[in-house]
Amino acid sequence: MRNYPRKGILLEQNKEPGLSKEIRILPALPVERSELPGPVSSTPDMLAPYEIVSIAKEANIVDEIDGRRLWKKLAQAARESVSGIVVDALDDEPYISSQLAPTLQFPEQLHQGLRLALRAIGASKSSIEIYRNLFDLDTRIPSSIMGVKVDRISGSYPAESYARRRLQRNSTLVVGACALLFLQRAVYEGLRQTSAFVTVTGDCVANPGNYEVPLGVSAGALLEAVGLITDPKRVVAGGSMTGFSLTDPSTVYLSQTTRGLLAFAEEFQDMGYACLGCGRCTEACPQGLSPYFIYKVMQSHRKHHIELADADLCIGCGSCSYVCPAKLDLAQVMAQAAAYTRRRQTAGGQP
Amino acid sequence: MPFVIVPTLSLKAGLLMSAFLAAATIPSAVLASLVGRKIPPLFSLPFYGTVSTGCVLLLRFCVSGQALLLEDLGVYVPLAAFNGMMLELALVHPRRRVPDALHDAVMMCFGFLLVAAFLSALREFLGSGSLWGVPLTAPIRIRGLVLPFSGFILIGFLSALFRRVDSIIIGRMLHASRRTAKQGGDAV
Amino acid sequence: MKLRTQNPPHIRSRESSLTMMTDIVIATLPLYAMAVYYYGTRALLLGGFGVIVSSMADGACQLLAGRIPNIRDLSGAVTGLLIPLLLPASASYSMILLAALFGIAVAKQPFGGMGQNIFNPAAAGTAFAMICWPKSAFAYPVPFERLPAMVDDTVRLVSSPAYSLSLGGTPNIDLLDMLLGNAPGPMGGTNILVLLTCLIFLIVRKTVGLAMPAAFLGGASLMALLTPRVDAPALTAVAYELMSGLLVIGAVFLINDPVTSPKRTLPKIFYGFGTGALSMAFRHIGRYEESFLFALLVMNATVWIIDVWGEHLAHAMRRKNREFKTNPPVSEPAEQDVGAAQK
Amino acid sequence: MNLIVSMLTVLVSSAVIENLLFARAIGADHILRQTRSYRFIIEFGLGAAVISGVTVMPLWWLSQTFGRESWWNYARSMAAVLLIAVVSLLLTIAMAAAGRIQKPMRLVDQGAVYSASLAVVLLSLTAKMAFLPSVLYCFGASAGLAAAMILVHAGRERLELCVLPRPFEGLPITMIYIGILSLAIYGLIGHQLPT
Repeated sequence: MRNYPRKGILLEQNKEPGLSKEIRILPALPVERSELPGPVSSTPDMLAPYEIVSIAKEANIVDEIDGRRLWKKLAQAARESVSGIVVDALDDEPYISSQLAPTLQFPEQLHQGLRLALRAIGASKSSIEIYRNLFDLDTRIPSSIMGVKVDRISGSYPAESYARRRLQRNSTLVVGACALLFLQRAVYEGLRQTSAFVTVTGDCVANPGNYEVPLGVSAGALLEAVGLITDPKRVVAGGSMTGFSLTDPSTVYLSQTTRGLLAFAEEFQDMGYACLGCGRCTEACPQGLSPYFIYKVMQSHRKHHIELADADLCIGCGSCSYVCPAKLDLAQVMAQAAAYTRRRQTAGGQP
Repeated sequence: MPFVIVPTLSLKAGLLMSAFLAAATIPSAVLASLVGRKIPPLFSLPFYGTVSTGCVLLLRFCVSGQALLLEDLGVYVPLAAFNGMMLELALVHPRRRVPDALHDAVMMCFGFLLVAAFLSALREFLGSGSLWGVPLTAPIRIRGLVLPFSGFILIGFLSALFRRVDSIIIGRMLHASRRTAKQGGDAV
Repeated sequence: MKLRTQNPPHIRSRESSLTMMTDIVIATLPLYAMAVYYYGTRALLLGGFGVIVSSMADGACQLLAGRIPNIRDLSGAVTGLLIPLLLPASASYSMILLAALFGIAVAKQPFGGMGQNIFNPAAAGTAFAMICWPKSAFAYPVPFERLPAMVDDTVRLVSSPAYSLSLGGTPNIDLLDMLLGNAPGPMGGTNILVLLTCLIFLIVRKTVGLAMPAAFLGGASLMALLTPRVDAPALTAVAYELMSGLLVIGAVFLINDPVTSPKRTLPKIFYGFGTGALSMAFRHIGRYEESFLFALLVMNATVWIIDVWGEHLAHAMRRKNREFKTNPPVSEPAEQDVGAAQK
Repeated sequence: MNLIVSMLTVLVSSAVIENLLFARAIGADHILRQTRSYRFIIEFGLGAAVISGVTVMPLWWLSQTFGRESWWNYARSMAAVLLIAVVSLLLTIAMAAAGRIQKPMRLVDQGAVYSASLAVVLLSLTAKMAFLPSVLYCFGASAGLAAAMILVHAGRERLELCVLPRPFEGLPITMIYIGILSLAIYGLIGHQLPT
């Protein structure tokens, strides 16, 4: 059993009640069907790989994990002849379950999509990756879905990026579950991707859950349609750890890669604490960096020892900010330090 | 000059120490301004060191009546020959004209005299409860003040205090000048 | 609608500086209870006096530095709570006053205040008081003798086991009494069992780590084992050495001061071990019976060297480790940029 | 064995107990300005050790012979200064001949070395030790001075990372830092030093 990252933080996953509810299409935001030209093939299993790729291109399906076009990924994988496909369904960020819920609720469609993708790249091995440390679930996660092995990724919070990097290293194609579902729809029903699965939750949302919403809807409209208890103070698009908060939700529009929309009622108030030097960020950092050291060095005028700290290895997971007892914005400092270090390296040691 | 603060536990010792410093500094500074450019750098330090040591020992011979104080100062007396002021004035920035050198040296020694007098009086009063050897009743007796480390800490706070006062004065001046400039701007 | 934006992450842990400091305050309360049980209510008076003085000094120094006084983080109060515990219960109020003033106004605030001080304020203040009043700082009242609010000459003061150890003799107090704190000594330093309970509480609350106290006690006991001062069975001698003086209370409160200790695990162990060994070694050389506080101050000065050394070590390990060398995945930098742009 | 133990005692006591910087504040004003790098500090300590160690040998013999006379009290300092000057000149020339000197040491640093060596030599003479201990004393005291300078240098590096109150920046905070350190050293030793 692979346990990575070695360090990192264990978050409480507030996925319920969103996960166990069935995925709904909001009546206020109907998803319009747009047919592909040409007939739907009666025997999808007989399709040639290039046909599958061309259908994916026609249906312009976008992979939600990295925002790339699915057909490009498939074609590249076919060229490089990768060994297998891993379905990325691990939502390791709290609140977000927009990959897990479709995986659990449309297993056979997912299986068909996976078979198509395998045919497209001419590979055989396949597995589905789901995060292990999910405590407060009402639904139990099966050990295999339609005969496809489910791989439980253990380890603490920034496990997804680590899993992705490991898979990229040993030449496996990582495809998001939603993309495979849309591929199945495109092939079996001849539909373009005109919608995305989004988790709408947070303590302001009336009935949190996973929704299939048409693309291009504004975040504000989606929140209205789902229904709010109170006016939110903060609206976050994306994950709760790495997403970004919106100034005006009515001007931000959902894309295929928007996996979550969170509305919180309370703000953080700044207590004006100074850095205690407790070193919790150093314990938490999955990359083995020392955010305390980098924070101190970035404070000083002449930045001694900055090249020691390897700030450019930061992956921006935000664990340091999460654990900081003084509520410092360490992730921002780390990003600045990373930019500074890259500048130094490009400038040959001199910023 | 901090190291000469440490042994100055009484007002007398402070004054004597500053006298030694003056004896070490002023002649070598003047000498540097006179013959400074004739001496090759390799030999300048031994030369000035010898001269200032001679002066210090001369002064010590003159004040050899104060046996107790000299006992207190002990090894610091010859060390006064190599104090920072002397090195600064004789080696680093030797002035070209004698009056300038004299002026600098005397001013520096006077400033040091003030600091040493203040600190040693404070330490004698609060530390051992007397002043100029005359026993007094101090409000609170802090024995730690007669120990070396308190010399460092007192210097630190004193210089911080001076800086604060300086910054306040400079800030006032800046404020005043800005105000006048602003009025001028309004007039224009 | 217009909302306030803020950088990721959008969820934070519930722990804060306030909770950490509150844990330490809670951990000191049982010690004060024991002190009241042994010495009477004067312990509470001393503690309250220390807290008031150091908090007020903290606020005043922040005012002088031109900042808004912020004593919410309780750091000054913790200093004021710790200082009386390190001194005898018969300590005069002027001692507490001077120790607190020295700790706050010399060892903490000139360095920039909360979180930036190099030396532990409580340790520095208490060390200063010990040096100023060596006699009254090392003469302890007898347990179960009620002390008046104002200590005068009628109070019977005795020397502590640490003193007899420093003279090379075995204390005439059996180990169980020392374990329970029924022995003359510093107000908070004697009752070992309560101290260990506090340590367990702090470790369970994750306010302190296990590494430093363990390494500290290990280093001290190793040193005591190698260079015994009394001709007793080895383990007995080690037990006496550990339970006399300020070692255990230091292991609970002073070593774990987050500000003045290293950050990574290996440097923490090194620091703790060095402090323990140094304080035990200077019990031989030094004249005072208690050398822990001074050893702690000396080690505090070396923390920066230890930290940079730890960074060098981690740097070398990262270089050796292939996994960290791969570039970060494509998604995170984009989100970083967006977050920065939103800010 | 006994001899080795006593030698070690001399070394340790001269390095730690009678530490030139923390216990006697000798050379503090130079150090405050000139702790530039660990390398410089090491060179400084080595130079002081060699110069004082070589200088103390003839001086010890001289003080054995003339120790009684009253004028020796004065002549000792002068002789020490002259000897230190000669030895350091010889050392400089030797190192220059060996090609170890890239750039000559600044005059102020030379002055620092002078005063440090002078202090070491005079102290080891006032201690009235035997011959070998007084030489060892010189080495130990120089090593202690270097160690103290390293501590001060580390402290200044650490202080660069702090947001200090403005009046305390630079010299004052360094003095307070040294003060607290020497408090700690004094407490470890716990007795008043003879000057």
